[in-house]
Amino acid sequence: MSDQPLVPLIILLIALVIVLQILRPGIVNERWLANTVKFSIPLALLAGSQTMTMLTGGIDLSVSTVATMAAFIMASQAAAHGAPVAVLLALLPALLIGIANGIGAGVFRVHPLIMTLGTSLIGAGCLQVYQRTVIATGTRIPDLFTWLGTGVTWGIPNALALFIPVAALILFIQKRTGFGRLLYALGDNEKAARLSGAHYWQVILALYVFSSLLAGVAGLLYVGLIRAPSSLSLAEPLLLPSVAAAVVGGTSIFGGRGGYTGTIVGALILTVLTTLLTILQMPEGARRVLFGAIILLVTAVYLRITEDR
Amino acid sequence: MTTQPVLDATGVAKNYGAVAALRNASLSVLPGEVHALMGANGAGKSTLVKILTGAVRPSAGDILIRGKPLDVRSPAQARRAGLVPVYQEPALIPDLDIVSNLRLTRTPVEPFRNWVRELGVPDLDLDDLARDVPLAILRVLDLARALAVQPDVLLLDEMTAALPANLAERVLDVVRRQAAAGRSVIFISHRFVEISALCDRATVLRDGETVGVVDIEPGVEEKIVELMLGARVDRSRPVSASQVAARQPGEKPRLSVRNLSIGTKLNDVSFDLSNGEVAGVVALEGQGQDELFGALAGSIRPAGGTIEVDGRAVRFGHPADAIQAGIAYVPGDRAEALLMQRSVRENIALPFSARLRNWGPIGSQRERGAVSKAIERLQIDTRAQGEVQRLSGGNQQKVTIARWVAADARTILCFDPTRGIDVGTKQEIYKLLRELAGQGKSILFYTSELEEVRRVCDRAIVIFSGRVVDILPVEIADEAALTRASYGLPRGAAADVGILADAAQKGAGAP
Amino acid sequence: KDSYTIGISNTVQGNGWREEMVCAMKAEALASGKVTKLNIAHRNTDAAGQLEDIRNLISAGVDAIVVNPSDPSGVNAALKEATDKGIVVVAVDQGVTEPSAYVISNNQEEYGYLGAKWLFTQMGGKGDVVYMRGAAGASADSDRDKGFKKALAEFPDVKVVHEVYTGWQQDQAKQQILDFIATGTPFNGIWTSGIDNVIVDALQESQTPLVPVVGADNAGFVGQLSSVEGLQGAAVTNPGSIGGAGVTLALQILDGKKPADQTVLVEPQIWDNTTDEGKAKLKAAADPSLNPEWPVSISIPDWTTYTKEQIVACKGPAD
Amino acid sequence: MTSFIRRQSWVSGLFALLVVLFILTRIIQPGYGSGDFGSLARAALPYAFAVAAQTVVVIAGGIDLSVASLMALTSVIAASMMNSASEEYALFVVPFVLAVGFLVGALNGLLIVVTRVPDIVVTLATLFILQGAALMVLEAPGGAAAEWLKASIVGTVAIPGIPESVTAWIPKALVVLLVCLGLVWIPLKRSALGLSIYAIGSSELAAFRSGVSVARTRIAAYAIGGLFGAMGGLSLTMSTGIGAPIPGPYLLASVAAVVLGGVTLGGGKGGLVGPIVAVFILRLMRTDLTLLAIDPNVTSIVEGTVMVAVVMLGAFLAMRERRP
Ligand SMILES: Nc1ncnc2c1ncn2[C@@H]1O[C@H](COP(=O)(O)OP(=O)(O)OP(=O)(O)O)[C@@H](O)[C@H]1O
Ligand SMILES: Nc1ncnc2c1ncn2[C@@H]1O[C@H](COP(=O)(O)OP(=O)(O)OP(=O)(O)O)[C@@H](O)[C@H]1O
Ligand SMILES: [Mg+2]
Ligand SMILES: [Mg+2]
Repeated sequence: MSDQPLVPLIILLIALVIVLQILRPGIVNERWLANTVKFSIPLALLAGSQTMTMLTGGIDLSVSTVATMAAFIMASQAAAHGAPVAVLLALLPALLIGIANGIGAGVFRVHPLIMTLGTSLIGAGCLQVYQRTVIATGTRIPDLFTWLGTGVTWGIPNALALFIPVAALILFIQKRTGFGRLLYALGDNEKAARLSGAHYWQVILALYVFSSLLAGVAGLLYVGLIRAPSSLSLAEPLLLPSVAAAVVGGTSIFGGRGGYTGTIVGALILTVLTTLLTILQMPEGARRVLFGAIILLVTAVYLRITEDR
Repeated sequence: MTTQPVLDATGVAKNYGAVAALRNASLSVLPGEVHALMGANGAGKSTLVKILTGAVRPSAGDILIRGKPLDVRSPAQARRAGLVPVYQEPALIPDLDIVSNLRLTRTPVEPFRNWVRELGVPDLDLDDLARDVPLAILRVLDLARALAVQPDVLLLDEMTAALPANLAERVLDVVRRQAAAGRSVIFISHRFVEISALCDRATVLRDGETVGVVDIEPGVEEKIVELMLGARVDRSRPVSASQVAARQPGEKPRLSVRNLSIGTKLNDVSFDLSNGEVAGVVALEGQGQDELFGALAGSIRPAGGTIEVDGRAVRFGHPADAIQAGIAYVPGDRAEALLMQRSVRENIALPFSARLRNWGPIGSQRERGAVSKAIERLQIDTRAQGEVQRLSGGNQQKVTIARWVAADARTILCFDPTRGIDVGTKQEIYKLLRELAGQGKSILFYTSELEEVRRVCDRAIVIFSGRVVDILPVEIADEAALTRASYGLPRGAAADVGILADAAQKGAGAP
Repeated sequence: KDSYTIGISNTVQGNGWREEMVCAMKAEALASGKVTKLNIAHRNTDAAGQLEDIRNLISAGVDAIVVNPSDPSGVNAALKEATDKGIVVVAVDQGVTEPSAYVISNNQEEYGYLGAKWLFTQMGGKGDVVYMRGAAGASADSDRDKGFKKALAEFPDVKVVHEVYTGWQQDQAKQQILDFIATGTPFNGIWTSGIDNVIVDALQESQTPLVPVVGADNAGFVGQLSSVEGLQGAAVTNPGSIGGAGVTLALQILDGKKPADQTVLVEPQIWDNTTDEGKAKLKAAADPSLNPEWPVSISIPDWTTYTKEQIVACKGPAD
Repeated sequence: MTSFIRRQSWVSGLFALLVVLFILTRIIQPGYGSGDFGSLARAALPYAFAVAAQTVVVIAGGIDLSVASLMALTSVIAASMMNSASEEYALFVVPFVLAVGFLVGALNGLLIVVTRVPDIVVTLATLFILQGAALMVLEAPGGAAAEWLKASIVGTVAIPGIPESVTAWIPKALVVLLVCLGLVWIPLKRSALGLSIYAIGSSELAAFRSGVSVARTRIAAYAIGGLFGAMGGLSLTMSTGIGAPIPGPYLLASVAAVVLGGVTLGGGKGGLVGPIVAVFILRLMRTDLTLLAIDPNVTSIVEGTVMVAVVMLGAFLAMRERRP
């Protein structure tokens, strides 16, 4: 028994690709596929954070800030300290923000939406202050991340070398570990989980730290892809789509339901949708209207199909 | 008998995907009668009530109200047609105070207040949030709210299941008077004493079908059981409770409670629970039993006193600590214990993953083994096992116990585990508890059905007003004695309370 | 008087250009030696939020306000309140319609025109151009569009094959151009509204033949113009140091030296890598140590007095 | 009972915090006077309406991510209709725009009810749709507002018989805010609909079984949210004199203020007073940060920290109270 039937989602994805191909014959080629996958991966990673936190009825609005921080810090430190140190330094704020989120949501029981919004404001402020100290130090993106972000081998994006293990890990955690069970359990009925011996704060703390580190890794990969190392809002545009990808993929924002496979397809759907709207030559206003309408339609149709089963 | 039925439902069916909750149910209720709706867990009683009151749309069926066909689309519409339900789950809005709850349903306040008093809750503050009101009182409020609008047909779904004896008795009284005033009541209960004391006729459901309508008369119970269970009928005698496990001399008690106190609710409570023993806890509503179980389960921190497990003093800061000490708690309200959207398997296996060191990979083989053994042992109906919320109330209840059978807990605190369970299943649970005790486990068992004490327990600990007022050996713990004790009366006082005693004297039947 | 307090209001945060602008304001305030305190309101907000900020600056009792207006007429009410109180108001980067305020601004229409004209000429006066705009609904974007359209009208054989809003977001722009490249539609040039280096990256990464690209004078793109083999391109200057010029203008007015005109326009320059003159300018301007999002034109002759060290240090008088 | 007290004490705590901030402001800037208070009220206006919109929806158990986009849309509609139109025409524009907000809100609710897609997703979708619609009305900021509308939030209210030193502290913007909110909220709170909104937020199933029409109530809650959102959009046009199609920072601000104001995300609890006070606290904090000439990059750290700290404190107090 799977938590969210994938077939209808995949059909929707294919339908979108077909529409795209009809509108712009020839666009669906190897290169386009590689691009689509490349751009879906960072989104899918951030949506992984959303999926995990949503399972407990939470949400993580700090992922985009964390990802941006990680990218910026790595790029600005790599020149001086070399890649390995830079990566460690880059993941440090991710860790700290994750811990803060976990303590706020798990110990003090602040609503995750507010908690992560707050830490994201704080993080963005810190990043602003930090960037002034490195205006003239130069930036460098380690070759590994450029290779991962932009490279394609035999038509297959190199980013998959990072993404497949990470996705497998997330899926394994969700489906096959005690921790994953507890995520669903807390999202479904916190009291019941407590009576079964689970410590809420432990699970939530671990969860938000994981979510934050995942976002940090997504940021490192993303800066390798976009190669805009000094942008202070690099991953900001991915925040709402990351929530949308998880939801379109069938994860309930109320907790207890959903899984990562759907989210991956959801991220692909959103990426294809963005392409579709870029390709359609129409006024920006109409394009946004269409984007919103399609998200709604996709989710509604998907919900209808899965409900009737 | 040519009276026209007030309510006449025929051919009612309801499918939830592949699960047929109802296949072909019919129900005909005459004016002024109390009509029992009976059936094993999952037979479809609640579903029928929901359909009759517009909470659920049927897949098929005809409903006639006073001879006229009616398509009930919403609870509001059913209400206008004179059908007012009290569902199995409380229907008050948790975050509204009681007055607002009344305003919401346009219930007149004065009649409501009178009914509440009538039903045995004298000191209700209408400004309390429903969230802060205990479950049993909530049920009473739900009923009073229904009564206050003077419904033609009152539908009570296991109204008495969560009530202590004293409140249940008042409810029966009130229902009886409703009927006397010419109104009809549909009454769902798994307690035969109540049925026989109250009802005129019974419609019996089995697997979503009406399998018979019988008049209630002395001796009809056997017939109903047969109809209810069909081939499943289980004639095993009540488990004898006399086989107290032989205790080794000098062995430390499994659980030893001394001078336990919690706020104003619990005072100086002391008792022991041995290995291999089932101890019953008997109390009226709100006498501190909730707090006692809470403290032993690690949910509430006691203000004073000690708890010893196997002779070692313990302090529980979290249910995990109690579980670590081998003490598991099965709450009375199954909604508190279950992950409603998750599978039966995950629900049962939940304690396996709770501890930090068990957060790693799950041993699927081992887990599947443990879970299916527990399912088998409790005979859980797993047709709808993908999500626990699709199981019937009784099967849900079983899952809450199965969890701790699978986890092999040494001590189980069962808070009213047979609430809303059919007779067949009850027998199974009695047997299970005795078996567990036979394996050396110890069980603390709170029950609101006094007759259960004799069937299952080795002793009865009676609590009144936060104190242990008596500990009765099972031999003398009959219903009359327990009732007296639970009102705080000394042993041997006159038997002038309790409808159960009444019913026993009068014999079943005539209301 | 040598001890002014200056208030600053800016409504876009986290964008290299705006950061440079704020740093230029700070550096100029410090270098001038006439400013004792800066009150800076710098956050992401809209016109209503900027009204709030300006009024807060009035409450704080500043002598002058230098504002990058989020809208030419949306903050007039607060600007009027300020000038009524005798506070000098200077709008930088974009103009305002409030007549009592002074304006020193980059000419955005000219920015659009200059780059587009160079590009169309480079394309030989015909062919298909990809038009990557800024953020829909932003006034700088619509001003640049006017200039772009003006140039387009002069080259009837140039067609816009693809017009898209990048939202001034690097990631969005990159995905958009890659998507477009994947369609296989031929194109002969790309005009960008300053999100430029990722476009060149995208062309290289997808092994698409390079076409002429117009961008802004951001450090990253300027570096590419001299280092990327076969790239023809031009950077149109849009100095963020206009903020420093705004401070200078405000101080001049405070000292009683009013300019002849309410509005001072700083005209953009174009540096292309196809002429020797342009190459020389690019070479002089290139600065690989600079944050790649920063415009390399970190000073404006006659208007700013700070050194490169000062603007990079980004320290104001009280820091 | 306990949670009732808790709720009230939270609101009074917020009031106390606001007073402390006022005193602090006077210390930082001794000249801070009635005029500056008027500025504060005007600055609070769009935020307050956004928060009111969010509050109604959150109490009903939902969330409205489209509130800022709706404000942008209503603002550009108002500004473009009033562009080079007569002063009197605005008398028609105002109710028209309010009706648009109401209908768009109702549409949000309707979509949620009909599609059964969760609120957060539907309003995320309408966030884009309304943004697009705003861009279709006005490509770039522009339009105009009637003078009397702009004037209606400038200055103070003169009440005969009350000395000017007092009325100077009653800015028109504050009066407009309180009247607009009060006219909708007070009757609503007393009506059956208001009760139903709390009911569906608290427990949808119980509400349904209590005979509440859940669908209709949800649509009504969103419609009222839309009405408040339109007021917010109008207030933007009134203060800036133009309409801007790009949404301002009102979405996150509204969610933050709702929570600071003691309304639980998830529904059923809280009121409107707390969130409105929270808006004033947040605005005044911004003023103080500007007055103090704090490094602007530090201000977002301060704002974030205060937000987190206050909410944590609230959570901590609630936790202590729950203990016997
Ligand atoms: N929402 C649902 N989805 C799927 N199956 C359901 C749903 N609700 C009820 N059922 C199924 O319908 C059957 C009848 O359930 P119902 O709750 O009516 O039983 P009941 O007679 O009230 O039992 P009990 O005495 O245990 O309360 C059960 O098999 C149950 O699993
Ligand atoms: N995945 C599983 N599948 C089946 N049974 C399990 C599983 N995990 C634990 N159990 C059983 O549940 C009970 C408690 O297990 P748990 O691992 O929590 O015990 P523990 O206190 O950690 O024991 P130990 O100290 O031996 O590790 C044991 O009876 C164990 O056999
Ligand atoms: Mg039932
Ligand atoms: Mg039941």
